[in-house]
Amino acid sequence: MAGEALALAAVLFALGLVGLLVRRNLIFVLLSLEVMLNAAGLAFVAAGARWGQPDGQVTFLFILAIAAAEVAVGLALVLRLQTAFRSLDPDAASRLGG
Amino acid sequence: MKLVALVLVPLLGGLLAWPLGRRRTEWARIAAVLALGVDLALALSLLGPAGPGGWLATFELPWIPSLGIGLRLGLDGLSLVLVLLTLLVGLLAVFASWSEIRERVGFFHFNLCWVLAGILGVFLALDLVLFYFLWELMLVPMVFLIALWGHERKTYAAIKFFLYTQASGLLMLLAILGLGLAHQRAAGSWSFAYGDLLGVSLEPTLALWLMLGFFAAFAVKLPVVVLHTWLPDAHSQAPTAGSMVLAALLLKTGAYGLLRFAIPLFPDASVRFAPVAMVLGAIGVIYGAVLAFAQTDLKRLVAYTSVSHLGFVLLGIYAWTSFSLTGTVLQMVAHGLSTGALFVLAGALYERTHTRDLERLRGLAPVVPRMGAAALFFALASLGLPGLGNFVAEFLVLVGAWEVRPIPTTIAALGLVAATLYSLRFFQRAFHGPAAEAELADLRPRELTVLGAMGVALLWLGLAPQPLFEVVAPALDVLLRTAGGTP
Amino acid sequence: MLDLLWLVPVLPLAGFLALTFAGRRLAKPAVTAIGVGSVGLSSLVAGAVAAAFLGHMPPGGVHRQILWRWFDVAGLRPEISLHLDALSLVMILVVTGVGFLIHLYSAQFMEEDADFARFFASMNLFVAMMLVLVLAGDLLLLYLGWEGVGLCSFLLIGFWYGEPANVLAARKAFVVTRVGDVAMAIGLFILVDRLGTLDLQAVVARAEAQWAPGSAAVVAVAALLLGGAVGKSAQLPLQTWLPDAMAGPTPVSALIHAATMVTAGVYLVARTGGLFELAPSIRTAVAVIGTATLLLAAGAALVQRDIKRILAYSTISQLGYMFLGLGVGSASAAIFHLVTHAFFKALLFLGAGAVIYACHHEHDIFRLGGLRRSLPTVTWTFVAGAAALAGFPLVTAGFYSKDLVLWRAFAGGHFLLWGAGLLGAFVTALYSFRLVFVVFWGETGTEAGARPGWRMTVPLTILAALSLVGGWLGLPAVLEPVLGAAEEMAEPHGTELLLQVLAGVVSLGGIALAWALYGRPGRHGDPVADALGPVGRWWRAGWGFDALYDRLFVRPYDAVARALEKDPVDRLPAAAAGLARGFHRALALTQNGRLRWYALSLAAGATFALYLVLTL
Amino acid sequence: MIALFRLTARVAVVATALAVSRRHAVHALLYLVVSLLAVAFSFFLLGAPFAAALEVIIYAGAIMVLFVFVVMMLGLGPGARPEEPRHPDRWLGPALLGAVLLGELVYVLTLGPRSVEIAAEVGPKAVGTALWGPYLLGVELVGLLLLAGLVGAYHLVRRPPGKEKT
Repeated sequence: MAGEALALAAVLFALGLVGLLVRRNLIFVLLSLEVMLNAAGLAFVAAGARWGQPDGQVTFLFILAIAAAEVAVGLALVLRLQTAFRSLDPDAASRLGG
Repeated sequence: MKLVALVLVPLLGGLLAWPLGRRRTEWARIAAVLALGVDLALALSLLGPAGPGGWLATFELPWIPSLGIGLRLGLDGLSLVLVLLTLLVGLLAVFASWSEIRERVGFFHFNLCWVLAGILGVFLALDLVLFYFLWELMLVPMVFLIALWGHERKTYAAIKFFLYTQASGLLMLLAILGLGLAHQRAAGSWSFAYGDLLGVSLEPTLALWLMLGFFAAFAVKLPVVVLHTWLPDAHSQAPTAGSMVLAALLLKTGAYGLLRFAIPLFPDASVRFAPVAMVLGAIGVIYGAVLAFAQTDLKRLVAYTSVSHLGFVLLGIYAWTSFSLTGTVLQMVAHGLSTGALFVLAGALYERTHTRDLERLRGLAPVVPRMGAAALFFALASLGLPGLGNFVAEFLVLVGAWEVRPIPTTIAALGLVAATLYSLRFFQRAFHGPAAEAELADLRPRELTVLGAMGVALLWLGLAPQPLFEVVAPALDVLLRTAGGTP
Repeated sequence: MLDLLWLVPVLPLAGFLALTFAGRRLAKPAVTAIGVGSVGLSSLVAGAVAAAFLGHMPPGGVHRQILWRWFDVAGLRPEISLHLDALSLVMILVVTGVGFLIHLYSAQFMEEDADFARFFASMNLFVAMMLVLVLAGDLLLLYLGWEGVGLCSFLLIGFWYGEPANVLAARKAFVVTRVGDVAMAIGLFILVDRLGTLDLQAVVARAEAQWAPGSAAVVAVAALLLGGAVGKSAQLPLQTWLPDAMAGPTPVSALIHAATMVTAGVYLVARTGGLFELAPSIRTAVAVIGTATLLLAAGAALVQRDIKRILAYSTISQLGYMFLGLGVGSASAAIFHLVTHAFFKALLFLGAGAVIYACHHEHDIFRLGGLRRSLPTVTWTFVAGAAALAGFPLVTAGFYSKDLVLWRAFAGGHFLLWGAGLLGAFVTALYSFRLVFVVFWGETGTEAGARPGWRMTVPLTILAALSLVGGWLGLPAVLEPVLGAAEEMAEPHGTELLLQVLAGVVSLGGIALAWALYGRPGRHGDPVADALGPVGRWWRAGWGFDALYDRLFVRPYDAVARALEKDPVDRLPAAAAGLARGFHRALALTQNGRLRWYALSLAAGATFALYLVLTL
Repeated sequence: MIALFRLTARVAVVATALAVSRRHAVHALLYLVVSLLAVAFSFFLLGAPFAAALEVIIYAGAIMVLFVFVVMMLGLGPGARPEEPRHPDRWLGPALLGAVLLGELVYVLTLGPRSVEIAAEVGPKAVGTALWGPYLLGVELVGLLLLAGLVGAYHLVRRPPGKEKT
């Protein structure tokens, strides 16, 4: 059972990663990030459930908080980016040339 | 106690010159001259009969007793000769830069004094950790001298010099630690004293590697061909005083290191390594001479002559005979004087013509006859004309090396022809040919004094070097006995 | 009186020092006084020393004066010492005597030159160094003088350094002789290594005690010393520098490149004769080199047009005779020829100098001519010198000395060498009188301008007298105690007489042929050179040695030097730096500011890490 | 009730896949809400009701609202033209998936909690005890992080002085 929950977490994580890599729109990038964080949280909760311990849920709470803070800052950045570059493509902002 | 003072006086002189130079530039110069003069008197007072082991004076104070590290200093004839050379060239360097250096004069003399102090320390240190410390001490101010007061590519040259010496110095540090560890294993206690480490018996392979660690550091400084490429850049970019100190003194620390540490500490490994080193020396003689011939930058040319001349030193050191070691010491002194003088001349020419390009210098002899005569004199010294110090030195080195290995010696002897080619090319390019039309000032009295002192010293070394040999002989005898006879 | 020996080299040295440090502030008469006077005084002292030496021969025929010990390392104790025996006595008399006459001559010849003081300073230094060379009691001190004269030769060839060709000639002379010097230095290394000394007497004594005749060490030493001698005396294969050395002022050519320095090689071989006796193969090589050189140089002299180059090749050729004498074991004959050659060749050079001086620096003999009428003194002294060079029988010194060399070759059984020497003598007579007839007879070419004054004619006259009567000096008898008597003559006296007659006939034949070709009025061009055609051009170019060496050594060295100029070893650290920079570039490429690229690499890295965790 | 979990998992996967692949941001957000709800349901099935509640409240509630606000402020991205909200293409998918979840919920509520759980329940009390016990420092840090996020977000979106209009 816990194994299936972990499999679900892995699939969700992978979907999030693919979204992160494939999408050009910054909104979708953040969205995919949320999916990945969520998948990670799922994995923790499943592990906690497997052992009947609260630690998994505690960690999920932390992830939740981190996700919230990240989304707040990330979306603020998206707004700035839009005003500065008139685009949501993060590559448009790549000035760090190699 | 005198030995400590010998190192401390220039350090203090430097500390004094810095703030004084901010008020009046002359004060910084005078402070440096006074410090070095006092030091020279101090060094001369140490002349005397050698004590047991060839030492004229020793000093010992614990520093980090738990690791067997101490402030151990010792002075024998070899050190004394080099100390005297250091102070003499140092004084002349201050005089030579009197009109050349106009910016940050105080800081310049601070650096100069500290380099000299580091070099003096290297010639005196008898504790390997202390030796390493002083070895690094002389590096940093030298880098400043090049990087702050140098010519057009000064930063490049300074960084190259720093990287070469630093990297090779770290290899030496590893070898020092390895040797200390070996001593700890054998004797049960830590010690980095020269005397204690002399007797450590090592497994042959380990000894070879440790020896190579020392050799790397000294070979870069000497320089041995392949590791020499920092030298033309550093020499040609440094200000006159910097070039003088580099050529006349810093290179000698490499030779001194080989004589004092690399060979006596690892006699057997050195015997195995000697053929390679002698061939490298012979190659260096020829390679440096050919490259000197090809250069168009006056200071680069002189720099490559150093590579050539120090090839003789390497050859002589690894021949390890009485003749060759005596010749080596004389070569160190004579090369210091002749090359130092050539750098003074190059600096004087640059000050007047603002070029070091031999293609653009021409026919100067009628314009500046005194400078022409001086250039001829030192060019002849550099090509090994009998009657000047370099000849006796090269003759003794080659005689000594001939007994051991005739073939590299023959190759090195051919370097004398190559030396003729580059010396004459340098002299004739700059001073002969259709007369230049420029109006240039001839050598001023101060420059004449500096060059005259060097010239007289070279003549003395060429015609009656015996007093010098007598100072050095006991020390060399001890070294020869420590590391066995001819390898 | 003998104790004043040290003054002989020191006086010119003092002159050099005075002229170097104060010469620019002195007036010309003062410079002349110092420059000529120091050598004059030195020759007077040398004369007094000679009188004392011959009047009261010291024991063993050797007087030694130790000035100071040079150094003392591991048993090697070379000394700054003067060694006076018959050989060095003859040499110092020649050096100071001829030297003084040439200095006197130069006082007028160089009068107009701006660098008058520098000229005399260099000349004085040369005389001092030459005296050190011939008086040295130690091979190392000899080497000092040896290099010292080389230096002065360099300075004086390049005296007019405004002309690039002169500068190159000076450098060439120094470098080519230095090649020989290095060989000699290696010879000294072997001597120190094996015999532990460089003292002249000790070296020969120990060599005889230690080395079997023909053993490898002694052969090597003799060969290497010969290398030095060959370089200094411009013998094959190092002869190429001497013709170019004529770029110097003519008195320099007379003093350095005819009378004294170039004979140093002969002196060295004579001085270390003991070693050469132990190495018979090398001694034969000396004779062969000498013979080959004398023929080659005589051929080259025959077709030259430049008056000084003719004399230069002639000098090389005459030095070949001296080497032949040394090689057949008769050092005394060689030294005898050295002395007479010093007289007549110095005379010829000074005479040529007078011609050049008078005719506005015209060197081409075919543009000169008929000078007999305008320059009578020069003409007759020159004829005396040329006759001595050609070996005009009975009345010239050259006849006696050259004949002695040839006779010793014949008596030693070296018939081939003797024959070659005789052929050389014929060519010598031909080219020397070709010179005389073209320059002094025939139609007037360039008009003579300035007339030489007494300071030029007096030395010419004295040298002419010496060239004529010098043959009766009986030098070989003086020298034989030092150099070893020649072996007992196997041939009866009659043969010697016959050969003398033959040599005289050959010489006269050469002169007659020269008259037939060049002396008669109505001559056009240069019959000998025309007859020889391309061979003549080849000979004129010194048998192509310069071109050959240019291909073999000069250009390759230049090419190597140019190829190495930027120091290929420097590529090594530059390569390391380049590698680091390339690595940096590659890494910097990943730092491109593209967010998704970062994410991708992060993901790839994480996947890779996961893969490692799972598989390892 | 393993079958129930599997069904939930499928809903989550499908919803997520559609969420990351939609062209339109609002549609994607709708699918994402479904996905989050599905995950919340699976938390519940895993015996973590507290986590499930937080998932719904914070993720599906607060964070998604934030997204929606931003999407609105940006003018709806590529498909900025006014849209027909009742067009079935747009709401049918999420509605279907949501219906599946609703069905599951009803089923579970009617059956009663005991029989549904797959793992032993770890209740809010245990979580709270752990939070205020060993993880106290973590809680403090998270608090600071949220504060930093707040300040950062405020600072970033604040218009630079002098620039009145975008």
